[in-house]
Amino acid sequence: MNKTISIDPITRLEGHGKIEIFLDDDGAVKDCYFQIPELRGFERFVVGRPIEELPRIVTRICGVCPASHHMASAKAVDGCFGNEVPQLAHKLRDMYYHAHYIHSHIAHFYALAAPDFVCGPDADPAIRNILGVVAKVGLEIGGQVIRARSMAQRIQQILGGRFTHLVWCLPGGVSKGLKKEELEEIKPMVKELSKFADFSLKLFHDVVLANPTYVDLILNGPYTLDVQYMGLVDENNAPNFYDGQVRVVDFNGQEICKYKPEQYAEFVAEHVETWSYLKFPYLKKRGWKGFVEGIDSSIYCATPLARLNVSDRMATPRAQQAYEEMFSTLGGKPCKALMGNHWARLVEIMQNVEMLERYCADPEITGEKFRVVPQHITGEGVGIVEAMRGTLTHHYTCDKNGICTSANLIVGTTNNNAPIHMVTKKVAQTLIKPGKDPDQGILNMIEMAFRAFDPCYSCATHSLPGQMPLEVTVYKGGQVHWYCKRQVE
Amino acid sequence: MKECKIGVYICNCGSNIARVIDCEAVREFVSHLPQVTIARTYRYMCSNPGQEMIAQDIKENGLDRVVVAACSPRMHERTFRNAIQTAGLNPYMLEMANIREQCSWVHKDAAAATEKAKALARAAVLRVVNHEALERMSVDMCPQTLIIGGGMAGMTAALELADANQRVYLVEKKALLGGNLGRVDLTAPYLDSARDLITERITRVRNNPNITVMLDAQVKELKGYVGNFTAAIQQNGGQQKEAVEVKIGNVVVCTGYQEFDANRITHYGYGKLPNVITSFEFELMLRAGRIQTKEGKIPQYVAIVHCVGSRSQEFHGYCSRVCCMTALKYVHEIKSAIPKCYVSDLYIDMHAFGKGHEDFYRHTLDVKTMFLMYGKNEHPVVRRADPGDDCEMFIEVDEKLSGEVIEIPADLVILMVGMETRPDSVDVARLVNISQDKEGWFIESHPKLDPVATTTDGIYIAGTCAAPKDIPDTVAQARAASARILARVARGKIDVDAVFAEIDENYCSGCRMCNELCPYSAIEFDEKKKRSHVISALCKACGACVSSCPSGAIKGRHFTDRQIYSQIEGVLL
Amino acid sequence: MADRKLQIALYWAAACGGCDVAVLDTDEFILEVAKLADIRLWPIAVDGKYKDVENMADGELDLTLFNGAIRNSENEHLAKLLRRKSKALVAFGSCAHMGGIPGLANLTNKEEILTRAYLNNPSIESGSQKIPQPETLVETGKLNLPQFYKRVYKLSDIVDVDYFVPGCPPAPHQVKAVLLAYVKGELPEKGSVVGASQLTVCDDCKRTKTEKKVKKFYRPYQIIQDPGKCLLEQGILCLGPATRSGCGVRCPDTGLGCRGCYGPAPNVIDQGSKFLSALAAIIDSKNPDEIEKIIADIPDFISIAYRFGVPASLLQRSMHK
Amino acid sequence: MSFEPKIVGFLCNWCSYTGADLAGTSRIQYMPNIRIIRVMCSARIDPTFVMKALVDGADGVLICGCHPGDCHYSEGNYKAMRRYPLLKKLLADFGIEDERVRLEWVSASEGQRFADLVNDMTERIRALGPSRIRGTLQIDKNER
Repeated sequence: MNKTISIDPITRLEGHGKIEIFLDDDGAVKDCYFQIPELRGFERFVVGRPIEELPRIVTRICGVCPASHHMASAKAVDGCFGNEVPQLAHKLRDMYYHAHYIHSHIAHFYALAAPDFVCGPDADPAIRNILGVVAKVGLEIGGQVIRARSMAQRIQQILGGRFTHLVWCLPGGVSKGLKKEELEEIKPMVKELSKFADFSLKLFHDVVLANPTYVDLILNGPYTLDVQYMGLVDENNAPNFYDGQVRVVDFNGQEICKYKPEQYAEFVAEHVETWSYLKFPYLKKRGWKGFVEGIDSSIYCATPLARLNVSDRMATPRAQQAYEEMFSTLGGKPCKALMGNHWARLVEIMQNVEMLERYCADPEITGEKFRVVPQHITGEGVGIVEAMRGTLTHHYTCDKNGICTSANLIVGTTNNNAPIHMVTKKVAQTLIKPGKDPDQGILNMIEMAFRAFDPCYSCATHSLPGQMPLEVTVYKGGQVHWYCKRQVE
Repeated sequence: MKECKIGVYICNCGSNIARVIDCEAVREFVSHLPQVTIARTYRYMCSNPGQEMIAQDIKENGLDRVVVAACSPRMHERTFRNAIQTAGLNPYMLEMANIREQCSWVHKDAAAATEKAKALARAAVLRVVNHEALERMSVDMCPQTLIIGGGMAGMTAALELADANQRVYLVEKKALLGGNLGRVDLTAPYLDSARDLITERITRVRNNPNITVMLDAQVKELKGYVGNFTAAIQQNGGQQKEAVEVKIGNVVVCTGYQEFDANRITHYGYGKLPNVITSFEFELMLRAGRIQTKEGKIPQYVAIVHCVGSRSQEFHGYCSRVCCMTALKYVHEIKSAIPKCYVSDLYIDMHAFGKGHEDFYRHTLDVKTMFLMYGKNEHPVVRRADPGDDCEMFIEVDEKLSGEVIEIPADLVILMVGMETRPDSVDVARLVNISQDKEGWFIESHPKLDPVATTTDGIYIAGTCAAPKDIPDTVAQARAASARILARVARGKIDVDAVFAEIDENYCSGCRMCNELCPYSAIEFDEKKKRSHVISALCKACGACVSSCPSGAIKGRHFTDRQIYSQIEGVLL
Repeated sequence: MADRKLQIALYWAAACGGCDVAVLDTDEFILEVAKLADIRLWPIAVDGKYKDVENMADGELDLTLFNGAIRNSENEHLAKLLRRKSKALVAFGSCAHMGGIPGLANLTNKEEILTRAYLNNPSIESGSQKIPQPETLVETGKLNLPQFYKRVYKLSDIVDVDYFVPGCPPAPHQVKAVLLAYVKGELPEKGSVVGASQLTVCDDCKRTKTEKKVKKFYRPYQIIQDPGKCLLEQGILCLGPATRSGCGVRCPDTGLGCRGCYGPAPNVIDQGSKFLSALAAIIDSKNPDEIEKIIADIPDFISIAYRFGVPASLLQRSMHK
Repeated sequence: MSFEPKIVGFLCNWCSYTGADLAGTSRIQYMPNIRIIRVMCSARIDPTFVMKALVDGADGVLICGCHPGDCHYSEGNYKAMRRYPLLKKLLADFGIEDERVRLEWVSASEGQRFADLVNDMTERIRALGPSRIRGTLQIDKNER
């Protein structure tokens, strides 16, 4: 009689995720499934809509990273109109997007990652949360974190009118420009954020790198996968979140491919399993080989660390510094240690901040030519941006009246669906041994595994007391044999 | 759901309804509907006993709403409203179900008709639940009156009002009073002087302190509503004065007519043949006291042609009503001035319907006149005579009575030009917001029962601006209009129908969607409050704004959304 | 309520998480909430398990903010469960209130959605015929997925709802107001819409409005809008006049027309048809052909008029077979 | 027994409703499937009424007003005229058959025309079959 461990709910993309662990009679992990139980059908119901409305519809795919969908969509729509977009519009969009990154990464690092390191992975769950972090590092810093996040939100609002579910981008550019006085309001906030970026890296040094147990956990924990990496890079192979080409390298650092957005379908395909509503993307040219690791595996991940793994350098000096330091500390590039993602986020924040500084200094940024009236409908476009949680692809076609005739979406987190499924199983197998029933610590270890991906469906990871709701029930002969669940205060 | 007590009354209308519809079954059906306290059938609900039965039920059973399933509300709604009002109910607590015109009279299938009657009755019951007691508003009636046009109609109306001691503003476009009648010599059928009639009017108008005469003036703008209009009057004259604003309660439009332009007809040679003239040109001769040709000769032959521009397909289809008698009047005047002159009169039909007109026609026959009848949509042709002929022109006419084509001599040809509307009548109509028929004449609110009122309350029409007519009819209309106004002025206040649209400012966001929609400009926008507002007295309850208000802030009294929704549910349940 | 902390739950069904982010966007206030109330369930932010909820006594929760539409059997199950456990159930955000963006799925159908997602799609593994199933047998056991329904429902189609908080997402200041009102025990009448005004967006919109007559409609990209002037008067579709205010005029201020996420005004039962009624009335033409031409410039009117509320409209879904 | 459509008619008071009354006074016979609701002007007819009628079980909706140019309120019927094509567009998007909703001009003197109209529409809708709209929600719930 098999035992089943259900972890439900854990996460969400467009709903909740759950983990089903099957044990054999000895209590060894026989199998483990990671399921996404929800679908909303955007790819179908945007068909028939005016193409220019899509950027303001698809934001509702995710309220946590709406700007990523808005930007990818806007670029796909640009394509449908022959890409008649003024340079200034691209600059403004990029500027907005950097602010969006900062807000998201701050939330993730402090609310999710910090508790594990600042308080410790085996600390009492009740205090292992952002409030615990605040208690440890002091209210003043806690306040700074909240202020920094809301400043990042405010910058977005000034630029694009709103932060959650913006409506700003349309064919031919953006609906409003940046006024001089608005720029003046932004500048001091960028200054503060710049300090905050330094502070965050310093905090990581002091609390994490200073602590050998953490370094060991990062480097030698069960948190590694032998899969490939994907990310968007500029012409110098430095990370670019809003624009560029998609680069894929294997875990030895060899480039597998590099493609333009409009070529995505030649390089990426999606596998379907009947037990999850979420598809499993893989490298098309290699073909679907199942959930396997290895240098020829067609499975890849697209995360902050993956982005840095596929890059040759950062786009800005201070970020470059942090980048070099990170890889030297983590034993070179590419780095397989999933926990490295937390550090990678801080490196990215640095580039985001420096880019914002550049735009603030750019005399053209407050210009008037942020929009043109496009003259031609060419009918097809692919937009790719780097969502915080992975490479995001929107592909649309429309008829001559600009009515959407088809849409295909490969969402950031979806890229990591297979890796997460795999790492969860891996961790479960490592930790749950015959005769050794799972406990609190194990639950959090499993949790940490995919928390490293910051999967968008685990919005739980943007959590207040930074912990995922988890419970494990072990059944033996239909009877509850062992039950463990997290308390909440 | 609010508690109410409804009485439902199903009328047999003798056998008109009962023959097809099983009224008893309908009664049985509605009597089980919620809130229905009592349901009865009766032979003739509109009869006195019928109405009394309803009134009695209201008193005895404390009914607060009544449904009458009978004929069309257009027939008896008023009757039953009065009936329930006498029993102390607000008249708007009534709803009618039209089971006669729209059911028993149009369907033979008794079963189907009965089912439909049930549905209509149920709809009325559900609707009446949502009815609200409505109070008619009354507003002050400004006693002053504006009269547009200083002809016979205008002056008569003015005098009628002024003699009753009311202030009148008489606005005339031209520099002098009198209108078209001022251009006429004698009048038919008694041959007394038009000049005397007009001069008498003018002097009295001039001397009446209650009448402000504004010559050379035009009404530029009319704002407001019955009892409370404001008119802006522009007096041209020498130096440009800006418009004068006057407050008035009512307006009488007496803008008259213009004569048909004979140049539009070629076959009479008007404009080419010097001695072909119009009736008005002939009036000038008469008033000058000398009938002669252009060459100054005394004419030996005079021909009069009727229906010039009237009663024809290509020009005006209608009869101008005064030309026939005027033509006969000319015969008399010519004969008395030039006894041995041969006068021939070419007509289609001799219209002599007025008082004394037939006698007048007979006398004319006595004074040796040649009457020739030509056919409708045919026409006599005038040509110049050859040198050596003893006349200027010949007229060829296909004479109906003899059936022969006859040629008659003429030194002078008089064209009896008909009446048509003035070119600026369109502007007048727009100014006072009244409608025109296809010929351009102003439309009365009812051609028989309400001939001087219009669809816009407080605006009256009199004289030839409504249609061609003679002096007695014109005077009668002018006095009728004045009488209507005096009656209202005497009451001091006027009731405005309780059914109108109103805007709930708590829900109006000032989007101004409705502002352009009102045909009566009843919606004004308050720039300070940023809210729109309906001037109820101006509103005619069409409901255009109600259905167009995107925030549902406008309520159409007695036709509210809820009332109509419940009706929809009722007919479909 | 002073003696005892408020017991609250926040839950998402078919939603994007934006409503929860809106709660987080109350910034420091969120810490206040933590003081005032025990958050018993909030998948985005705190621990708490379905089982905990199942173990609660009926009515144990004072307040549940439910966001998201009802798209599948799990959504419905949780809606019913939380209804039972809560004294007050709030439809929070456009999806729970009216069906929201996921409600656009009611213009198509289940089969087409599944076909597009898993079969007929340029990036699907070639030859794949798999569609996710409610039940899958794997050698080690059985895996279940919730049932994907034929159409989307708004929360009040499934359970009795006490209050509605509109918006996609609700504006943070509105969220604050609602929570504070509740904490203070200032409960509005059951069924009322809270966290929004009874006026429409135009009331807050600073653009100048005059009398309206429209001869030509433009799509947003076809015209450079005048930021000072009412969008509709420029021929740009804006649902502002037919939409409750409370959002802070987010979209028109950005230069784009309102799409109605705050739902219809208080006296209106169908947002789209009411907007139609108003919009058509201001078309400046009396000629049927010209009118046809003018409205031909409005593409896919249904998704403009009912962007956030197909399931809340009178007709609720497309009747196409 | 054959399917008997339910048709709701929204008629303006001054022309169309009077025209329908005239059909009565002239004893012109027509099919009993129509249920008339009187409004003062076709401009009052809110598209919401039409949808409500369909949802409440109407198989067809007939909207009648004065002929263009003859409106008692001078231009109300033009407002109806403007709404109609957009409403049809919307109903089509909702998958509702074209024949179910119709706008016609009927003057106070056109009793015969009104009768013919009702007969024609009744026939068309009888041929079309019953509307599937009524009780959508309940049906959907029963078969998720």
